[in-house]
Amino acid sequence: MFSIRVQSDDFDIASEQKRLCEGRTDIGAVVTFTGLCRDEAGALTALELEHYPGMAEEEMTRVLEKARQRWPLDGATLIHRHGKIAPGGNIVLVVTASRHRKAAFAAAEFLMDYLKTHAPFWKKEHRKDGTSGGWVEAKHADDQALEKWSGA
Amino acid sequence: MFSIRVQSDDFDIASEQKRLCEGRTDIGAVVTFTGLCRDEAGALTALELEHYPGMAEEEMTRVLEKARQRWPLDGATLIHRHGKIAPGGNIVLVVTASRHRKAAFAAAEFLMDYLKTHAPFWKKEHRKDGTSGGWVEAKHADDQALEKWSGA
Amino acid sequence: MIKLVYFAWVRERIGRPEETVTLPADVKTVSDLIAWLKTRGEEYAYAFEQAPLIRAAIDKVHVKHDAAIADAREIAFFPPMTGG
Amino acid sequence: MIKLVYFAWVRERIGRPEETVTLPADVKTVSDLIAWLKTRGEEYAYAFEQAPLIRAAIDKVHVKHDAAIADAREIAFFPPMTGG
Repeated sequence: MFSIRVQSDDFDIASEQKRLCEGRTDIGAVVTFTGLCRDEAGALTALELEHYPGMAEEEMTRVLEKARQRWPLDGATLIHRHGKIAPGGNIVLVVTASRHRKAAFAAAEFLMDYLKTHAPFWKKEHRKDGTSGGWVEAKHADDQALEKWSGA
Repeated sequence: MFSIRVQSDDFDIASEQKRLCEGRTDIGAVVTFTGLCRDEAGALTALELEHYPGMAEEEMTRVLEKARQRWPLDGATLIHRHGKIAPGGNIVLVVTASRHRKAAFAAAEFLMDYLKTHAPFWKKEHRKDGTSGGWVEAKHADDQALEKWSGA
Repeated sequence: MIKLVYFAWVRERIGRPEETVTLPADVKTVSDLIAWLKTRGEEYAYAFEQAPLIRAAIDKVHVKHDAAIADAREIAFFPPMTGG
Repeated sequence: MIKLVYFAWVRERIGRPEETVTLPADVKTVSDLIAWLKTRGEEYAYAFEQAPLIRAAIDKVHVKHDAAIADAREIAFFPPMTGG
């Protein structure tokens, strides 16, 4: 089963993993990646995730299709939240299931690298002092991470 | 928090992830790997996991220590079950938490590659026809997977 | 008539999330469109001051600035993405 | 006196999970120990017929066959691991 979701509600990794694996005995490996709202300095009240409705879903579907063409996946789920998310809260979930652990790991990492750079979401900081900390800047490291997947 | 466990009881990935992250806002990325009892042919009643008590825990602790020396981890959990496990059941869990997704992914994959080849566990097949399918053979691919970590 | 949509600080600088415009006949590519928008006022000049950084999508698919607009119904402009 | 422990098919072939033995003075390494065990009966010869494949641990730490036994308290023999 392959699915993508864009939602403001939180998600539960155990239910999502169960949904992929329930009633199946052909899956040997499941990898999950959870991206969380980080606030090392303790200065944020929330990150606000803006997205491009419609394109977000379409792009996540395209990215998932790319991963399926590349690895023998038995199932995968992508969930990206939007709206205000407090420090420590869930932002994004990738779940990949495969017969083989290498495929599950590689596909999950690939999906995250592509989501970071291709899925139309933007983070804005809301600070405890009442000011807006502005828009989070894209990281060069995220673009570099993509290069790993450009060969082969 | 870093911990390892060897147990016959099942585990729950959501509780394990929560245990690592609860009350923290410095973790940006959590990766989980779940290894499941696979039975594509539908011929098994169970896999039986034998282990070397004492050494299993020690080796898992050593492997975790290696990962901590290599990546900036904020927490990690390793759980390996023993005893009979039915097809579709959980066998092993690795959870890694880090500020950075690359570290969480790499450490989880490294931990699995090391657990596969270093943790003293052995799988025996129990078949539906009442016979023992014998001991699962080690895969050359698992030894090869380790080579990836030998540089750097 | 084409729909333009803006996100994140591009939206904030322009001051609106979307608008519908009629393009001059000589606006053939995304680059042409950006150049034309910049003539429409300070807010556009500010939003596109570092034009090469701005990402574009035509009908919800990422495109480069040299992409032809052709029969596009919706063109989006936004900063590099920071989701995930 | 040293404790020997066996796992998986090594255990099954030898027919016991563990035993305590007194080693001859010339058994200095894991290889020596395997060679000595193979002289103790068919079940040992069978368990160690492909000796290079068998893994060993001294006091719960993986070792190679050329490792010195020295003051070991417990030596384990087992097939390549298949957990995870």
